[in-house]
Amino acid sequence: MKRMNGARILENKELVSEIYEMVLFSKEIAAIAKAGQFLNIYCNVPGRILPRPISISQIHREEGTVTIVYSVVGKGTKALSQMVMGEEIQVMGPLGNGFMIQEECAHPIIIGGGIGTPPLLELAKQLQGNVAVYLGFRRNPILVEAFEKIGAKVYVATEDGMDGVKGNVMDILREKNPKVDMVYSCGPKPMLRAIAQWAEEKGVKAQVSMEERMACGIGACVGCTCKTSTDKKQVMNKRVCKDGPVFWSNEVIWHD
Amino acid sequence: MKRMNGARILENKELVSEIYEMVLFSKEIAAIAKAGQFLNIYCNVPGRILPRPISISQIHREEGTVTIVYSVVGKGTKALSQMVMGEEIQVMGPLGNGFMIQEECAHPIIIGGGIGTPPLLELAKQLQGNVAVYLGFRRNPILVEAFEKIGAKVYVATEDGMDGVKGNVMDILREKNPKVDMVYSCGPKPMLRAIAQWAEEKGVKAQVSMEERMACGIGACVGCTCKTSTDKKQVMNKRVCKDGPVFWSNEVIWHD
Amino acid sequence: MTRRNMGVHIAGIQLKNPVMTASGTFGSGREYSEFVDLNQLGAVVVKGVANEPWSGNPTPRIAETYGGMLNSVGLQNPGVEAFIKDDIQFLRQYDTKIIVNIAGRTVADYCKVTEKLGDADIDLIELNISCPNVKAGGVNFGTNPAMVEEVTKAVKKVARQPLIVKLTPNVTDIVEIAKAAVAGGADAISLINTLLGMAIDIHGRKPILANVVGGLSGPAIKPVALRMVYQVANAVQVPIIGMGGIATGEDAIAFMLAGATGVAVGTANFMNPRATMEVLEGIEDYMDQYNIEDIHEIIGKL
Amino acid sequence: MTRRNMGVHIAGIQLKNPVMTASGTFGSGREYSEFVDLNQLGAVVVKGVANEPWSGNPTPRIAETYGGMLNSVGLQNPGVEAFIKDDIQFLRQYDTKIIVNIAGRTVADYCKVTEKLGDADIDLIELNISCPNVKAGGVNFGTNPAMVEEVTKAVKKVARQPLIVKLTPNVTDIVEIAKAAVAGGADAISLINTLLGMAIDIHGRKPILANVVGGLSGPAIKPVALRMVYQVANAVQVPIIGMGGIATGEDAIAFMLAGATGVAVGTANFMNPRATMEVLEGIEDYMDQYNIEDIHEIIGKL
Ligand SMILES: Cc1cc2nc3c(=O)[nH]c(=O)nc-3n(C[C@H](O)[C@H](O)[C@H](O)COP(=O)(O)OP(=O)(O)OC[C@H]3O[C@@H](n4cnc5c(N)ncnc54)[C@H](O)[C@@H]3O)c2cc1C
Ligand SMILES: Cc1cc2nc3c(=O)[nH]c(=O)nc-3n(C[C@H](O)[C@H](O)[C@H](O)COP(=O)(O)OP(=O)(O)OC[C@H]3O[C@@H](n4cnc5c(N)ncnc54)[C@H](O)[C@@H]3O)c2cc1C
Ligand SMILES: Cc1cc2nc3c(=O)[nH]c(=O)nc-3n(C[C@H](O)[C@H](O)[C@H](O)COP(=O)(O)O)c2cc1C
Ligand SMILES: Cc1cc2nc3c(=O)[nH]c(=O)nc-3n(C[C@H](O)[C@H](O)[C@H](O)COP(=O)(O)O)c2cc1C
Ligand code: FES
Ligand code: FES
Repeated sequence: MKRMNGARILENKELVSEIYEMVLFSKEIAAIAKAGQFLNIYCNVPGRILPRPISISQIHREEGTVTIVYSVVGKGTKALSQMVMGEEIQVMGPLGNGFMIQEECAHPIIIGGGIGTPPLLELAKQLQGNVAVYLGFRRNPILVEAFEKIGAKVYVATEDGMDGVKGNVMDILREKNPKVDMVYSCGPKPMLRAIAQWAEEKGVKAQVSMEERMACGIGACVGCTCKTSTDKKQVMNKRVCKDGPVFWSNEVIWHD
Repeated sequence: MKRMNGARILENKELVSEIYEMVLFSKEIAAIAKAGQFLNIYCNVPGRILPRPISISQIHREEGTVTIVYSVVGKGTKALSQMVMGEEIQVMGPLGNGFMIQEECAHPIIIGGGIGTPPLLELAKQLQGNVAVYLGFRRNPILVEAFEKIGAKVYVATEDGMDGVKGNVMDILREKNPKVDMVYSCGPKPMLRAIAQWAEEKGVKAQVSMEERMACGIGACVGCTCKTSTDKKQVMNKRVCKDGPVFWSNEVIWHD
Repeated sequence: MTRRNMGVHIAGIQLKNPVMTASGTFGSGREYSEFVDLNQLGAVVVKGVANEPWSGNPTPRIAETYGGMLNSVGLQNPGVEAFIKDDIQFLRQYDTKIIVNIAGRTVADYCKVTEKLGDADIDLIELNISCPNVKAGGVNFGTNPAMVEEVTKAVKKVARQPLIVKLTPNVTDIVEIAKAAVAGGADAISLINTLLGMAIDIHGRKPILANVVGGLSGPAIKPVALRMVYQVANAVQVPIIGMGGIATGEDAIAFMLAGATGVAVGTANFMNPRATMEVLEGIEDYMDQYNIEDIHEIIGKL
Repeated sequence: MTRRNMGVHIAGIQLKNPVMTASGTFGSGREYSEFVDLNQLGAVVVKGVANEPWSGNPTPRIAETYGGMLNSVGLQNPGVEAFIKDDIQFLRQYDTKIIVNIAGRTVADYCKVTEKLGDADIDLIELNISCPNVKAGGVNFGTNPAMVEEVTKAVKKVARQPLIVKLTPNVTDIVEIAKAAVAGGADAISLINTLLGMAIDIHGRKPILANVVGGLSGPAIKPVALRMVYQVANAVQVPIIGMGGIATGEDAIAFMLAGATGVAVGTANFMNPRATMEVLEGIEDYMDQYNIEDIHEIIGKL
């Protein structure tokens, strides 16, 4: 029977301004987690009752830990950032389906945008660095070295141009025009939409990891839907939490 | 301008089962507090917004501390009992009027019932132990030694008879029939009502410290009223928090 | 301990205990069956189903508020036929009662789904009247006593299972509405559904919900729910299923003291996937603490 | 910074900023003047006063709930004459507007207290219509459009100060009620008053409030209040004073975006005696953050 777990915080450090990396000790979760899945984290904030969905960024099965990387955007993530080593938090997970790793693809690429980058790190590890990684940030890139350490070639774009190329990740992609037979991506919806279009133009399949406001996180409330269609005719509301968060870019209906 | 203060917890220990004594460091409060006044304590409980009124049990002006003694009865006091040395809590106070110390009275007595006992300790100290103290408890007396240390003569009754006399405090009082020219009391309403009647019979004045469910604690919401009358005709709702908590027993209307 | 009697009757159906799930918060039981043993529940109330599939409202559909949440799911559902095909068999594996919550936009809609459920292996129907009546200019069925009585009567006529009517709290006089439902033939009353609310993203300067307004649920609404259960219990004879912010056994006891025969756990499932079990254990603890052998010693005993 | 314009007009009266106090939560200003500088407030709304002294309900009058509280003070007040004698002079020491909230049990009651305030040195009257109408069998004035229009019209006729009408949220259709108040001559609308609720002491097996039911206020009710402000702002032309759970500048901004010209801080005062000041500072911070020079760039700009 599944359950909520108490997970002990082994580390909680600021990577760049307002973005933290937290290492959680939970053998149960680490044992079964997959790249692209997420956790429901119960933050201890007065009056807040819902859990916060946060993606798994790294899995260390042997150590029994999972890592998350989160941006402080509101009360819940603020409270999370103030927790210290040794404290315990309630976590439910792993949730969702994660990426569908296509071993047969020789030229996979990863595209990450901002706080959508973390879940792609575990994916890159599982692809054994055999992947080109395109990352876009407003400013202050994160996890670039971590991707490089795996052996991946990393291209970075920032809006302010302080790091990497000035511009967005689609600019680099169009410029490099890489050979590609599978796209894995996570980031803000406009970026994912652009990727879907780019992939369609190139005739390549793309996986997109979507975000939506959630309540239950396990498929029961139907709060977090994403409009999809397999044959471009019959619309079907899939649940981001249970049927996703990763979808094929060509099943998502991007314009309502 | 008055304000809420952060008070540091210097000590928080269990006196008897489910009753705690907490020492708070707050120069501002210790400097001006009076016996019988109370504090509004903001407990950190999810979803709870109102402060908890708790009486001041001891004042140490030199050390800049005040002591409170509280019984764990619900979520707020439970949370309080789990706090540890060094933590800070938000406190408003001192509030209310406290006891009216009548220096000219040669034979004052103090009557306390259960968790109404603590505020009488500071009062006894200010009376310099020159007072007879009658305390009643269901079981597990508290603070008896503290009263004795001041030099007061202490009589204890417990319902289970394990400590002191078996019975209630009124039983001892009727038995001892002490010489008395001023009564100071605090405890459950039925006890205070009995004291009011006893005092009237003896023709002696009595001060009673009342309790009522509160919101603001400072007289603004009119939530905590106590029916009073000065001439036994015109009824007036006084505010326990602002006009009390200490009243003259003969101004309180005991039966509605 | 062994002699605790937790069984209650709702509209002639015997539940092994008063704890059920609130419609729309528990899917069709499948998802939470990974966290709790459905055999322990008095009943599972499934999400609202309509005659045809409904696609619901655009996202975002969820907003968090102090002590509560707003939803504007808009009763997305795959339609009653898909429900009958996909979910009943799953639920029947468990020793628990099945209550099907139904939605509609016209009286005829409600009747059609009720008829289709006629041969289905379910125990009770819960009529959700917090839906806009398209034939009456979109006025919510549940806000008008005459409409409440009309739709209840029509559904009751075709229903093969006993009928619970679930009321909306967004009304001036809940007692009048409850009486109308009973006059229409309701065998039991559920209350409350969500309070209409709104949340705003002050930085984006727009409502958080795509639908602008949504239904408020969770601990924040408990006092309103308790008040309505109390008022209605004192005004009608049929059993009441209480809900609105129930998260602990203590909350459930409060509703039962106020007059509820059954209690449903909704939003609390999101706060804690084992909430239903903790509510049940909490009720048992209370009964033990006060030596209560039969749950009926609590119901309405304020 | 120095160019921030925070001034708003409510019913022709200029307030230096939109922040005021909610009636009944701030006494007559005296108690909180020990914690905050009343000169900083746009207005002080004093506790409800009636024609004669009212003794209110028995205690307990207060119960805490998740994210909120219930009160059953029952409008205890010393009567309008005592108020005029004791409180106006105190408040007039400060550079803030005085709004007097009035209560009554009959239309004549309301008119009498309004007349007595005619010569008083106050700025605005706030008519609290969440009172039972004893001449109509105790039905709450504020729940019936015809009664709302009637009492507003009668009070407006005798009022020497501009008239705000404060609505109860315990109604099916708040827009209909607001329109009735405007039709009756309301110069502004306040909303919301408290939601009717209840709390139970499960160990004592009795209601916590001696009055059984009471008014729910605090952060828990904010979504309902925001929704009503938004609905009414889109339906009437008069300015709106929004309240219900406002505890921070962000809460206040949400109400103003929804259409409120003024914002009142109630229960939050009990949570933090400096709440009014923090709300004001929060509004200023938001204006600075987005380079907003005039508060009117926020009002209704959803
Ligand atoms: C599948 C999934 C994976 C995610 N992974 C990450 C991650 O790895 N790192 C990261 O920083 N963020 C991630 N997010 C976004 C993250 O959930 C929100 O930033 C977070 O919930 C905000 O909480 P808060 O209390 O700080 O903000 P508040 O604004 O105070 O939150 C209020 C409410 O809104 C919800 N909410 C607010 N923003 C979002 C959002 N963008 N998406 C979903 N719910 C939201 C919160 O859960 C909460 O219920 C993910 C979201 C989803 C759906
Ligand atoms: C002037 C005054 C002085 C007090 N001094 C002491 C003291 O020195 N030691 C002590 O142990 N207790 C004292 N009390 C009682 C104490 O305030 C309550 O026991 C406490 O508020 C309970 O909080 P809780 O969260 O644990 O209980 P809960 O039951 O969870 O509280 C729920 C709500 O009810 C209120 N409440 C519950 N019981 C009482 C009560 N008996 N009186 C007032 N409000 C109540 C709480 O403040 C809170 O708002 C005093 C009360 C008053 C009015
Ligand atoms: C996400 C969500 C979906 C809901 N869907 C339905 C529904 O389909 N039919 C219905 O009658 N009530 C529905 N409700 C209302 C709940 O069943 C319940 O009446 C309400 O949420 C109050 O209970 P709670 O505070 O325990 O959640 C829904 C509530 C939520 C939060
Ligand atoms: C203790 C208390 C007393 C109140 N008294 C009055 C009153 O006299 N007149 C009135 O119109 N509203 C009264 N109210 C309602 C408030 O003014 C306000 O409308 C309501 O509490 C919602 O705002 P809040 O959530 O910020 O408190 C009272 C509220 C409380 C909590
Ligand atoms: S969050 Fe409930 S279905 Fe996805
Ligand atoms: S608690 Fe508000 S007046 Fe006493």
